Amino acid sequence: MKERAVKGLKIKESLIFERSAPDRRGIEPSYGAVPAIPPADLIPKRFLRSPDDTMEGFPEVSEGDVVRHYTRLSQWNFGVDTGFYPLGSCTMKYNPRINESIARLPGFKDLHPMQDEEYTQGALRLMFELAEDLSEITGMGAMTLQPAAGAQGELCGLLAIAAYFKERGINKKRVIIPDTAHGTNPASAHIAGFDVTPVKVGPEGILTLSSVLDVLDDDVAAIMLTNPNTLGLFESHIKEIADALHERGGLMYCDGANLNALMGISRLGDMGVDVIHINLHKTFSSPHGGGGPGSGPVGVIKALEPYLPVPRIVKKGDTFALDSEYPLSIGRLGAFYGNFAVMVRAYAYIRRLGPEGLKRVSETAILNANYIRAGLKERFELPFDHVPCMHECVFSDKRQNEHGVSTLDMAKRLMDYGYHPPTIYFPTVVHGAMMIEPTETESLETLDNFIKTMISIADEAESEPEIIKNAPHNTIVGRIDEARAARKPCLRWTEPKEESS
Amino acid sequence: MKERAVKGLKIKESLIFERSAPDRRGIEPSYGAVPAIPPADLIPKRFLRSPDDTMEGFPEVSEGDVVRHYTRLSQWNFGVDTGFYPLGSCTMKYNPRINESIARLPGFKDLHPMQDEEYTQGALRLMFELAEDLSEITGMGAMTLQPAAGAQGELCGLLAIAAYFKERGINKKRVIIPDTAHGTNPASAHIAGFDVTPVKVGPEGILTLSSVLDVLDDDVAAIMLTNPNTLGLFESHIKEIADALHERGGLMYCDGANLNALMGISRLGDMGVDVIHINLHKTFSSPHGGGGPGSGPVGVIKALEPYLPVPRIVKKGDTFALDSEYPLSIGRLGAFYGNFAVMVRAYAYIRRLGPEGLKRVSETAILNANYIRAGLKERFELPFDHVPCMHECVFSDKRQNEHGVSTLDMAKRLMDYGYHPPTIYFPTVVHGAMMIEPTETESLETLDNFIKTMISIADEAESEPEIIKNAPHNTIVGRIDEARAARKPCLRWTEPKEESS
Amino acid sequence: MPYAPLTDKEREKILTRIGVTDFAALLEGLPRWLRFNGDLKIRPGMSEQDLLGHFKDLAGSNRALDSIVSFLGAGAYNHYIPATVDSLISRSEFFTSYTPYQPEISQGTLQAVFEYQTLIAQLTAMDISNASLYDGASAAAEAAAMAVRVTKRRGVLLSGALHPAYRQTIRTYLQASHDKIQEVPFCTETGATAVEGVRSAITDETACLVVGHPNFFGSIEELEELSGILHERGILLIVAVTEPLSLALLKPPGACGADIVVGEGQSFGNSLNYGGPYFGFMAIREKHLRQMPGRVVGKTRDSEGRSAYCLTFATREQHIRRERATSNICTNQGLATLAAGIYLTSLGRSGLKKLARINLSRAAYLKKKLESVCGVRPAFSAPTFNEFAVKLPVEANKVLCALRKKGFIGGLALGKYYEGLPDSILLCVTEMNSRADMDSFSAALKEMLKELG
Amino acid sequence: MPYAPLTDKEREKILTRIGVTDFAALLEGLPRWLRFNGDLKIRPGMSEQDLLGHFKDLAGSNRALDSIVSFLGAGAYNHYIPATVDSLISRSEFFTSYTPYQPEISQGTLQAVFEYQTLIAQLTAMDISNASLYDGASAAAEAAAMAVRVTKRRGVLLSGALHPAYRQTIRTYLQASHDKIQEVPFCTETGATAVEGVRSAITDETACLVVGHPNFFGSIEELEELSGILHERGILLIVAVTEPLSLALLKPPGACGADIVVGEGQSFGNSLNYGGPYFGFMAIREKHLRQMPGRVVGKTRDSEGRSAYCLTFATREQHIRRERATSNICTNQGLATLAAGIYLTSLGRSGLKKLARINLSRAAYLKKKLESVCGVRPAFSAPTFNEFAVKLPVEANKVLCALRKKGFIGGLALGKYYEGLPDSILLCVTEMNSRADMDSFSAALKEMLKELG
Ligand SMILES: Cc1ncc(COP(=O)(O)O)c(C=O)c1O
Ligand SMILES: Cc1ncc(COP(=O)(O)O)c(C=O)c1O
Repeated sequence: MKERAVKGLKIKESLIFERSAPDRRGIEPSYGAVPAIPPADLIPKRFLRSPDDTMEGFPEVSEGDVVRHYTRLSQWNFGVDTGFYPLGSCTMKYNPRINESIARLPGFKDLHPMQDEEYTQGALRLMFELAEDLSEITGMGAMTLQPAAGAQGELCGLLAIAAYFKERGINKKRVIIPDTAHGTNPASAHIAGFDVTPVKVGPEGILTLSSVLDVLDDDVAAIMLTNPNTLGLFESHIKEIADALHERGGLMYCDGANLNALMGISRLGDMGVDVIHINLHKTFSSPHGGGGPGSGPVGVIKALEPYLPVPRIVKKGDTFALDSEYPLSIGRLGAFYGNFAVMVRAYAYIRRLGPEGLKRVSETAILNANYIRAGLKERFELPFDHVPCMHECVFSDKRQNEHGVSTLDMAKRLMDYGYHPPTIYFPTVVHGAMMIEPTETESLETLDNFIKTMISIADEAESEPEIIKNAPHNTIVGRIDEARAARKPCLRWTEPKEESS
Repeated sequence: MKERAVKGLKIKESLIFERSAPDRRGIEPSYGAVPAIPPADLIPKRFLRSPDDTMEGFPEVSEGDVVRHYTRLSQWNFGVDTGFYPLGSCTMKYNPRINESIARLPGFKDLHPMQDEEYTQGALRLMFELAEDLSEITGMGAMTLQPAAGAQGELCGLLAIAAYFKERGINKKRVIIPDTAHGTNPASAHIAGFDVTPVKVGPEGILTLSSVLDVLDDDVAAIMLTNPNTLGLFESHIKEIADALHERGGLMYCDGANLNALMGISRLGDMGVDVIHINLHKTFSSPHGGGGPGSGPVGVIKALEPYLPVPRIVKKGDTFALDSEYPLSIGRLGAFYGNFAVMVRAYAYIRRLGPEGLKRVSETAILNANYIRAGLKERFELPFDHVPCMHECVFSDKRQNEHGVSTLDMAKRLMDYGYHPPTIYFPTVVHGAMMIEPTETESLETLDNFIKTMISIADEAESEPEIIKNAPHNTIVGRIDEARAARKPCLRWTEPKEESS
Repeated sequence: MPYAPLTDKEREKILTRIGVTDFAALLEGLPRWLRFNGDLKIRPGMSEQDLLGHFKDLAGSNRALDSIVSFLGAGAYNHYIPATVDSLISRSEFFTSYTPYQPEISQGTLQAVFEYQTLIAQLTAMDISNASLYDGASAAAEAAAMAVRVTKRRGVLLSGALHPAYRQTIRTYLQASHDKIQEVPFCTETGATAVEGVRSAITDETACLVVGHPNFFGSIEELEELSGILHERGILLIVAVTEPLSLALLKPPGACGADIVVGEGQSFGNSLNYGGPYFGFMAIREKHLRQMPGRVVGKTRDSEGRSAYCLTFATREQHIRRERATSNICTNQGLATLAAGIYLTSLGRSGLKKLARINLSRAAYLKKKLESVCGVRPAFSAPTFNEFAVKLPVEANKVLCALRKKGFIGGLALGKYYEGLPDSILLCVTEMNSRADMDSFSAALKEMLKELG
Repeated sequence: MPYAPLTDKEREKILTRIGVTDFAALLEGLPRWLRFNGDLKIRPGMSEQDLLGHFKDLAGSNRALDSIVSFLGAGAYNHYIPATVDSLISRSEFFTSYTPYQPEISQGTLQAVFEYQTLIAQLTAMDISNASLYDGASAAAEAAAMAVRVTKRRGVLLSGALHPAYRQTIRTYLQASHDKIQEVPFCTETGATAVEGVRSAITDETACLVVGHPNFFGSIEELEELSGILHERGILLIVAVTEPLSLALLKPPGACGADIVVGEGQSFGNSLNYGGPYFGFMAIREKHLRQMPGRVVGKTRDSEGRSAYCLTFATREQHIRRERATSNICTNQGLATLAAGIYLTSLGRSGLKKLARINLSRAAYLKKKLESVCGVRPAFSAPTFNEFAVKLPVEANKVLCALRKKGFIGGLALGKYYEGLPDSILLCVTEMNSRADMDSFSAALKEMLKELG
């Protein structure tokens, strides 16, 4: 195959505010048959904007200008449809187009969250069945779909744990979190009122029982483990750790954001996990949207079910209902029931694939990650080389450092070859980490080309490091000065100031 | 505004056939509840493909690969949404997004052309009303929507003229066509069975009565005039020409593809025109789709109505019907009723704008074209400078020729600045024609920037002609060797041959 | 004003630059008597929201196939369109671009057309395809005209079992050039073109025979036999395919001796759209390239030797050759062929073959079901793909009308097109017809026939 | 297999490269007892066509606002969405990309967010906006937590007229950190927050007051008076806007002394979607930047001095600060804010202002109409925007249920949220409610009330 990055025409675009002209009309609504009443006849003037308020330069542009503006902006972006996007831990896989059509069916899209249940049976059934399937896939006893993303799922799960102990009058203040954990884990624990006790992963990149035992005591409410973890490794001691924790009365939280490697292969609920969250916008293929929306369902063991957020979706005979009568519930996480349209996409994904399909997905995700691992480990330092790695593998920039080339440099250089860089500098336990998650939707040719490219970057690092250190060269902007953004904050356009180009 | 062309990342893509791998599955349909019957049980083997027929390398790719493939291809293209597209005579204006939503309503999209009329009243009403509105806009007595594009409209109109004479037992064999006419005009005349008599436009770029009189005789069935013509000029003598023609028993055909400048300003039907065609994919804003589909309705005076193609849409009381009982009709132009979904878009466009809106469209189209004319005529030769020009203006490359720079060079150079080139080398009456049609949907800033760019190209032609002669520089491919394509024809991929990159 | 963004102030600026005082002054260059001074009598404009509402009402007063069980085919086929198709043709770089006259910024369209040409050639087993014609019927007309040019003969034979609208369109296109068009009968037993009829219609002036395949009755034609007869006399065989999905199952026309293969491409990823836009495809033998109508994309190189694509062989076309062009076509059906390319590659070889087998199996299922209904029998004996005709014991229109009341579009009455077939209907079965639909339809038909007779 | 294209042959190749014989061998690195050996008990997979059919059935068993006259608002608003919005967010470079961690190939998302931040700041008349939070309710919770950090006080006052779900969400978020949450009553006469109640609830430990504006009853709050009282004591005023369209009409909170403005952005170009995804916006004063939760995009330069955008101030965020972050939020509602940006710019200043006035006029029309119905009277006296409460002569639920049978969703019964308001309903009127709908609704209500009492 001959896919290959080149440079071509792009058009830079001013800010939309600079495309504005006074009185230029966009899409104007009409009064229709209802007479216009001057606002001041209805609302005292002190509450109103003055009629000639220019709203600080709020734009006035034509419909065509809007379309061209955002079309051009889009053309500066890289998406999964543009090319390979091995952003570790983010599971950037193909987003099925049919799910987009389904999510836009009027029966879903135009449904108001406050409508009476008799009018929303289809939506409630969908959510109920999705929760059932997620419970089966993860092996958990109950599931809420309300969290809007993984991090809110963590908060939800941890609040449930806190509520569980509170109801029992048990005071446990600590949550143990390995150093490989995603930053949301400690942040969520903090918001949930816990103190965080970090623990180091063992020499094999996974948590050992002994290191847990070192910090485990009765004050520990939970351990938050990520499985597979952010090194792409399966936490093989999870069951022993959970057992030890349970003995001390603690609960096991598992960050299931990396579920993509496990479907039909291993179930977190079968290994002593009490609470998990999963990311529908990763494993279940709903698109990331340049930063969301996501959805972070939380599964719990039966004993924790009473604490899940309200409302819950329940089945009564043949009909479905929203039930808020859970006195022990942690309450609400948002105004309504979470990111419903993301759930629609996730459920469509599950129904399209079925059990064999989901298993094939996870198998392929693992195969592809291991192919990358095998293909690159000769040239890149692989600090934790375990067979198999799961959904991803994490390399270090140690060898390239010898030539003055860092992970950041190589990440930028990959852009020149038409690839999105991997996740970099995370997890922090690996020096200059490059976290590569190919996912299952990529073809073998793509993996081969990527491996070849990485190797040629390794060659470049030795032979012409400057080309890497000055990368990227093919993008519409060169390497960006991120430090300056914080040093000289400019977080919005303002009217009088002339923008420098 | 700071729109500006730059170079950025694009990814070259192999042919889809080269992305294929044996047994790779795309979107597979399923048998469902109906049992699969081996084809050979139903159809004699001699009629069947052999089961292991590889279909000459017909591709086998994944769904994700298809999406990435076509997404990348799209990224090598320039559209109206990408930037200014002053392609003369093509009316490349903003294509309203709402029309796309409307054309996709299931009630339109899933309607079968053979359905009984009782089920298609909405579609028939739409076509009927669209034809009514187009008749009003052009001032014609009857309208057919069947032609699939302008050229088929021409054929339709000319066949109607031929039928008209035939029924009357009159033998007229010639059609007079000015040298500025679009190539489809003579080609259509030929297919319609006429001989073409070319005639030169006068010194002002429009047809004069005297030059017509030179070639007009009783053998002339029709004159095909384009108004506004392809020089962007209004054919001011059209009425006298039509009168003279009518006196000799001939009919006046007007190519109305440039109607964009006339709506609410001038009506072809009011100036002695007997037949016109218009292009919905130009004036009425349905997108050009990289080469169609279009729609080329034909309007005629009442006397020609009996010859229009069947079926015709008729109103009987409150209901609409398709009627094929027109014994004098020229027959059918295609299997069904033309490009219905294009008509839907055109009608949505008309209904959105109403009479004032359409008039404003034409006014603005004229204003914008004259602004370009005024802005460029100091630097580019304008062989026919008439005020006003209508929808477009046509420059020559004469002055730049002095520096060895041609229209082709400048066209390619415009790409480097982020513009689609104008139509070039047409009409042929202008040396190195550059036919610029800005349309009404562009903002003043865009016009200003374009004028500035053209002027800086004129500067470059004087100061550094090489940069123009080697243009384009910013596109993913350099200047293309079109001659080679015809010299060494390669019109398809074939299996064994290895493609050179 | 929507879609014309100049503000009043900007108009002033423009008028000043042009050097006139107002718009009326600018128009003074137009003869006063040719100006339109009234108001166009069309309905007033409306907001986008109201517009959508209005068109929803219009669409709602149709009853489309999304809400009714239908067995209509006859040249337009109700197939499932994968979501990839609309999603990708909606990329505005595709749908808001013009014909790729400027290849350097149109490589996307050009490569897609090159691929489309290849796909059509692969499916038909022909050498070369053009970039599209308007629809199947006009493609058939262009093919007949091309055969006249190639053979320099003026006689065109049309199979009586060719789609009636195709026959009419060919007549419309060729009537003016005084070509001699003659119809050859079909065999009332098999429903296929009568081979003997062809043999006896042939003269020294015969340029071509046009047959449908499968033909209007769904019957599979004996292409190899026909081409043998024709080629002996230097006559071209033009095969017109209304249901191109059949190409994935049947021995391709190119392998059966066809000289030109044309057809309707709608089945490949294009919605029914009440008849259009669809697209006509045309595949030919390489030796006839210079007589081919329509655009074609070829592979070439850029200034640095990199491979690239462009429109080529334009010297056949109207914009260069004017009245001596091979056709008057200019704008073709670009986006519809793009949809076809996406459709075909989304299914891929195995998907397409399977889909064809599903259509065949389902049609066979219904055929069998209907044959078991008392009084119903197959109208013809030739093998069929997804379309077939049956003979009813009563007048077809009566039955169809009654079926409509029960919520079924039971196919097409053939009497309108063939006087001799007042009792026959043409039915089509695709993957969109479920077993349940077919079962309930045949049950309804059974009941109805009992009532009616 | 859909979405996992490796063929069996390719699997073999990969296994060989990895150096294992089969997939089972590869899994041997996982403890046997932690593997799942059964089959997942979920329903079998289906083809894309069947999938769409199935989900159409599911969607069809809802009755959505596209097919019923509804006056529901209460935090989610039925507005017309211009076609530009879905068309542009469907550009796959937008919707298939991740959070723009790598700015060089994410300038599109980054500039769009920068513009979004500006639009929110302009609408609220605040200094700075973040890139979004999950929804209005969680944004209110984050704002309260932020006020606690800024003021280093732990008392949070909630207006009783703040949306009930917002109050609940704030409690959920803050419960664990033992902040003291107290509700202040609303004035039963005006339906606005009781200013005296606020005054008397304030203590030295009060960090902030959260009010809705317009509040849950649609009442416009006396923000300036409230901020005066609060600022005297160093307390932050948090204004929560559930219907942001009001910002185009009402004096912006930033001009009324608000310290943090949060709200629900759904009204701006996002479908109702049965409750999500929507997006929470947050606008703040510059001085509080370092305490702001969520992502923010800033302008900077590239290596050659060209202006460019990137995520910035990440040191507030979880991935750097871990447990000391200003929030745990990571994935936010990017695409929903993109929709908002497209929506807002498509309407533009004048379009948005006009739309707000249309909403106001239509709501006033219905309000007046209902007041003329015997027994119905306004529940509160404060001015309102597009939402208002009325008191009925009978139990609200009974009326709403009867109205549903006549094809109307007549608003929301307030009794579920306020014991004291069993007879009141909350109605919302937007540009989606036509005069005809309102006329027939009030006629139906009139008739019904006659019947019921
Ligand atoms: C391992 C892990 N946990 C948690 C999260 C947080 O999920 P979200 O971004 O949906 O809040 C992520 C996301 O990047 C993750 O990779
Ligand atoms: C003046 C004129 N006439 C006729 C045509 C032919 O129209 P179409 O391309 O729709 O066949 C065109 C299109 O380019 C044109 O510009």
